[in-house]
Amino acid sequence: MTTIELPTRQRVDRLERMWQPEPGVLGWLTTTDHKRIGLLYFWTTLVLFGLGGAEALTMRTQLASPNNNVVGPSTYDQLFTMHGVTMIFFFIIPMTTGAFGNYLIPLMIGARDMAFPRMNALSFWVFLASGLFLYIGFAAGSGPDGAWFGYVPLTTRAFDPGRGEDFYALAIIFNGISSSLASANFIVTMFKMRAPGMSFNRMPTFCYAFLAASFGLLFALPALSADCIYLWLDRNHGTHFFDVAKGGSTLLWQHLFWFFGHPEVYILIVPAFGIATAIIPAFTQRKIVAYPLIAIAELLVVFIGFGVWAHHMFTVGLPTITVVFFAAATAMVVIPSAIQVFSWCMSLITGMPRFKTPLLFIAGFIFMFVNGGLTGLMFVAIPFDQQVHNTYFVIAHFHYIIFGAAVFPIFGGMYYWFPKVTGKLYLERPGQISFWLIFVGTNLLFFPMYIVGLLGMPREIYTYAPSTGWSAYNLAETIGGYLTAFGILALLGNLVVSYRRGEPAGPDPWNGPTLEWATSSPPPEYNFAVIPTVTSAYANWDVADRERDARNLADGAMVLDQGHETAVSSVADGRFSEIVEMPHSSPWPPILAFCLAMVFTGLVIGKIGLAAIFALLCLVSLGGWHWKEPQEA
Amino acid sequence: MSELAVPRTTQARNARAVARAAAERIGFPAGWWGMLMLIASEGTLMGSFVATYWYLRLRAPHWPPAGIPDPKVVVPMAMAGVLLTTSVPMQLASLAVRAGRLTATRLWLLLAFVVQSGYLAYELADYMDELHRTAMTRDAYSSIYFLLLGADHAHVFIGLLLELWLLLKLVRGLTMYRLNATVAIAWYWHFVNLLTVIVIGTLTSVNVV
Amino acid sequence: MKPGRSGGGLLGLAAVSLLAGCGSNADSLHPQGPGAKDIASLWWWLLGGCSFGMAFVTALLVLAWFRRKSMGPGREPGERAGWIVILTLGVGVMIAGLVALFVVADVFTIRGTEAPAAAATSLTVRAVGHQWYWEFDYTGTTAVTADEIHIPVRTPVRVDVDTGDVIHSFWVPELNRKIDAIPGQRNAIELYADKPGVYRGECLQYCGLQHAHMDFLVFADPPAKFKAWLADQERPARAPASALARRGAQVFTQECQSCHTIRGTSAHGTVGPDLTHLATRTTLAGVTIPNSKTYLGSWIVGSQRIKPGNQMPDITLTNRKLRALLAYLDGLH
Amino acid sequence: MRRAAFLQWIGLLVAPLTWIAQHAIGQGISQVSCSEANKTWGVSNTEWQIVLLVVAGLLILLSEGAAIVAYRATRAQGDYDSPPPLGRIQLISIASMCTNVLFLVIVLLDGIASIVDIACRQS
Repeated sequence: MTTIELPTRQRVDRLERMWQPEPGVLGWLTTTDHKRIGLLYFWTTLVLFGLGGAEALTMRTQLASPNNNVVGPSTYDQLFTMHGVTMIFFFIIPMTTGAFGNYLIPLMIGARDMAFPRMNALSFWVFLASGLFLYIGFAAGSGPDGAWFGYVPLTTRAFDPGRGEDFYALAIIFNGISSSLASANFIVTMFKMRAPGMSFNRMPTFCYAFLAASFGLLFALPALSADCIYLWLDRNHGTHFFDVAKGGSTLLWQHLFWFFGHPEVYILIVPAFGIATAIIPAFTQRKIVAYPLIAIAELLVVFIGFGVWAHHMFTVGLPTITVVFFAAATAMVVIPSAIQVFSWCMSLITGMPRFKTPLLFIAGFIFMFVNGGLTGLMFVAIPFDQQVHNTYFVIAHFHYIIFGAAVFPIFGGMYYWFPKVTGKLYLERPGQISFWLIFVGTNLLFFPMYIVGLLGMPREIYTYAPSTGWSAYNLAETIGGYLTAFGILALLGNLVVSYRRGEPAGPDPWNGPTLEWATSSPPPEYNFAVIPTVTSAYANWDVADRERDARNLADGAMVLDQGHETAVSSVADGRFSEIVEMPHSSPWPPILAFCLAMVFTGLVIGKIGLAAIFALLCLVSLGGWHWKEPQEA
Repeated sequence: MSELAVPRTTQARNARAVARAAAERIGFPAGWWGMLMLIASEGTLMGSFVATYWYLRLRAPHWPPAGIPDPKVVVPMAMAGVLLTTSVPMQLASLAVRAGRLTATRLWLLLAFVVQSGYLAYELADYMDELHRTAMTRDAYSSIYFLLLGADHAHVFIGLLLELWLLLKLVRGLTMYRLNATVAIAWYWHFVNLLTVIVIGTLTSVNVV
Repeated sequence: MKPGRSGGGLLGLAAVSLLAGCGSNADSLHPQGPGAKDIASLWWWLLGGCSFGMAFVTALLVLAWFRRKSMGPGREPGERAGWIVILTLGVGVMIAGLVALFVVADVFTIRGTEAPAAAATSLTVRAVGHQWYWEFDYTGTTAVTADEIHIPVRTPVRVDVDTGDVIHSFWVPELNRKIDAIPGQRNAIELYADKPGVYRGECLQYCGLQHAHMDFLVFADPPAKFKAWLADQERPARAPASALARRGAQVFTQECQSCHTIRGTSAHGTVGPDLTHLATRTTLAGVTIPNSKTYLGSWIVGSQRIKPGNQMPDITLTNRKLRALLAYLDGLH
Repeated sequence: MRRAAFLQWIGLLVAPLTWIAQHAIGQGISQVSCSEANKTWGVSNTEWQIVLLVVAGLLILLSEGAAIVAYRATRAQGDYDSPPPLGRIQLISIASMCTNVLFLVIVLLDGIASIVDIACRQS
């Protein structure tokens, strides 16, 4: 920002007043500020990550030695089910789309908020409620124990009389509502709220990744919801969707589940691709190689991902002519990923890499992702897949993908954007140590799983005999597990300490390429005092444009301070289309989320009356929500 | 590029001003895109139901199973046709609102509302009647049959709620917010009508193939 | 099905130290049959190709690591043409490789390892998964066994895989790929053993509490030995020889026959495995414990400690009754 | 320029939609032809797969052609960094040119494998 003389100061003050949040806790409850919602997501998912991690460590401890008795089979079954459900639905998706997406996307596209701020708040509160819903069930002793893929008939009433699978089915539908709302919100935000001038060919690759993930969620989740509706009806209301004796089908569950489940895997890692393509330019001071291919590859991974679902079902005995379709798609879905890997590597080589902690995590991510990706590629060979299917080989593969490829960039991103969110710098050396701990730990944790898999160790077994010869590998894995946990604690400790007494970061410590670095750290409620000018995909490197913003502020152009205003532009070319007033903070999202939670509670305890009453209250609160229009407030 | 060139659409206070602002902006508003997202998501859900119907049917030696009469064709098809025609008044309403003709908008919406609620009333009565003859818990066929049909009726019901809410809103004059809502809800109804045709078509297909 | 914590620790340890003698393991990398051999060679090729890819990318990363020396003021970032070559080359090679893999594996190897037609084989076995043991019916004979399947060596055997409850998966890693047991669907797989031996099989689809203890053993015998074994299995159970065993038979009638079958007696239960020739088996409870009087006894009175949640309740018996019962069961050759 | 502005969307959208359709219908047909219901319907796998393969292949080639034309029409005026709509057309046509090849490969693998293979052998 240039020297601030009086008119400018007045304008900034106006904005400050205009965007002033409610004070205190009320402010957090009723907030519609994407940054606050992002932080709420971040903390909630962090807690759930801790729970999922604790479950994982308990399992590793049980498997550390043969015939171990740390937990019994029924506890162990609940543990791996909860671990899977938590990490996928309650950690990675909300952490990437929820926390990173919410906080960063409006900043990166130069908007002042999401397209639907109140819906954004709603998706968080619904997510929180669904998490509580599931874990209250778990704490009350009815945790689901049918594995995260909940195959019928094992999860039907006949074989699983407890309440656990009802919690599973409803919690997933409930959580699905949140994710669907969020993804719809992201898509519209990235379509309509981009700063004028940011056409498709100037949108950061980070945004393309989140666009892909959002489209994936939007089209994948309904299949899962349908599946869970069937499961719930079959368990509680005597329908026969999965009942072979009455003309149902058990494979129906698997088809619908994996139609969601495989795109899901890409939905988990594509945001990580986005984080990588955001961090690499900053630490190589070089535009990402092959921008058009990166952009399309990110979309393509998810798109082709919709055509591979039955490669999770190669052992169910489908006709060969059916499975080849999925093998072919599985083979080619490798290519977009390969394109990205090559262009990341080439960007690193042809740029000037500074291996600070975030870039270290990205390098580690590339290594882990290629490792997991290549073993995934092996499943194109159907007979080989049928050999290792459901063994620890598969566990190793998708943990290399999900931990290595999805979570590493999340960690990298935590370090990278920490200065933006807190205004402080993290501690570099401890950060690098935490990386090496996590990198060594995860490889020690997951690599031996490949071997025990090939030696025939099935997944989801609570113990094994010494004669199997799996003991040494499992012990190594457990040690790796604890090493990883230690590394993660080091990471979090670093961030906490840095938050308390880190160096001030300034607006742009990395000379980052995208717009979030063009505003102060932490950003003000209105993100940008003037709607930024954009003439390339690396807006923050266009010095002339940034100076222009400063001039605009000085002579009051593009400040949009006549209300709670932001700019809306056309979809393809980002032509400045209209100026709209955004909703202020609203109490209705948490209220509606609460009513929804009560509806699901009523359903799970079989009190349909209660559910009906609160369904009505949902409608009422929707009425209240829409009573005042943004410009009336 | 200056903000003076573009309309502050939410500040338009009367019907004509709103219509002018709507004409000046480029492309569809965010609200319309939001509705499109809802349609995409709902469409996929209903698509999963329809796919389930066909998947279960593939594995069945007799469809519908012995003892269940083939579903009625003529009346449901006719009703679906009637519902389909309501896309016309909905579209006319969405055109009228963009021309700032508030009364016309109200009238078209009202007309559509009457026809659609009539449709739903008849269909629900019929649904209950069928439920009494064949329980949803009889077998997989009846499960998916009633689920699919019920889900479709639910969509019609939600459409009616939206319409009712919109009519109440329009009593207090026109704003950009309500204009966007009208356009979006018209699209929702196009979706619901198409959906109904597909669902009825699927359920009655046993008489054809 | 809410068992306490597994208490079978010590017992299990002792058990497996005995089982270790069996020398049977589930190592897909030491194939003993043509199916597993084809797949193993497929794996080694895959490993080779993928290791090359892994090495290539790692090399690129290492290269970047050494470029870090060239740190300096952020120069004006610019495009380079070099990447186009790398991209097209790398991607082209990958596509070619994947197409080749697809054709070889999915058009040829599948056929090489699939189940022979029932008519084309001298022996068809029906494997039925139960929570949590495997039942094996020798089609066309009256022979029924549990958890231990005998096949003639160097003969293609068709295994029809079926389930009595939930989804299970039938896998003998050293002989062939796995196939699921799906309710309402008939799947089959081939077993072919090149040389006599004992091969370990497992249930590879999570099927509930005791999924961990649902293994089985495949004994590949010389044809003559197999014929003798099968003939023996077809016979109804031997009548109890001693007075003690006769008392044991009565105990069985009171305590066990509601769940178990012993052909040639009044016992026709179908919850648990067929015990007609129990004494010919080497292991019990899904290869959890060896089949000896001691283990059998502790199983009968305390199966819930050894295999928590399994369908068999702990039977409370006086020592006399137990001894009698064991004497009877021990005579079931 | 106007032509390119139209062709870019053909290039971008036709190939993916074709593949999705071919994939859904193709694997659907393969399941139908092996299903219980097919005893009354009598759908023949091979004929359908051949038709699908040909139609899908042609559509994707058309899509690729459109992308190439759009690219060549705009290449002279600038690259994908240029201001919209030029840069956007460049971006989309470059991306489509590369991805359509991928879809062509998948469709060919699908079609050929499902034609040469014998129907309804359990994998």
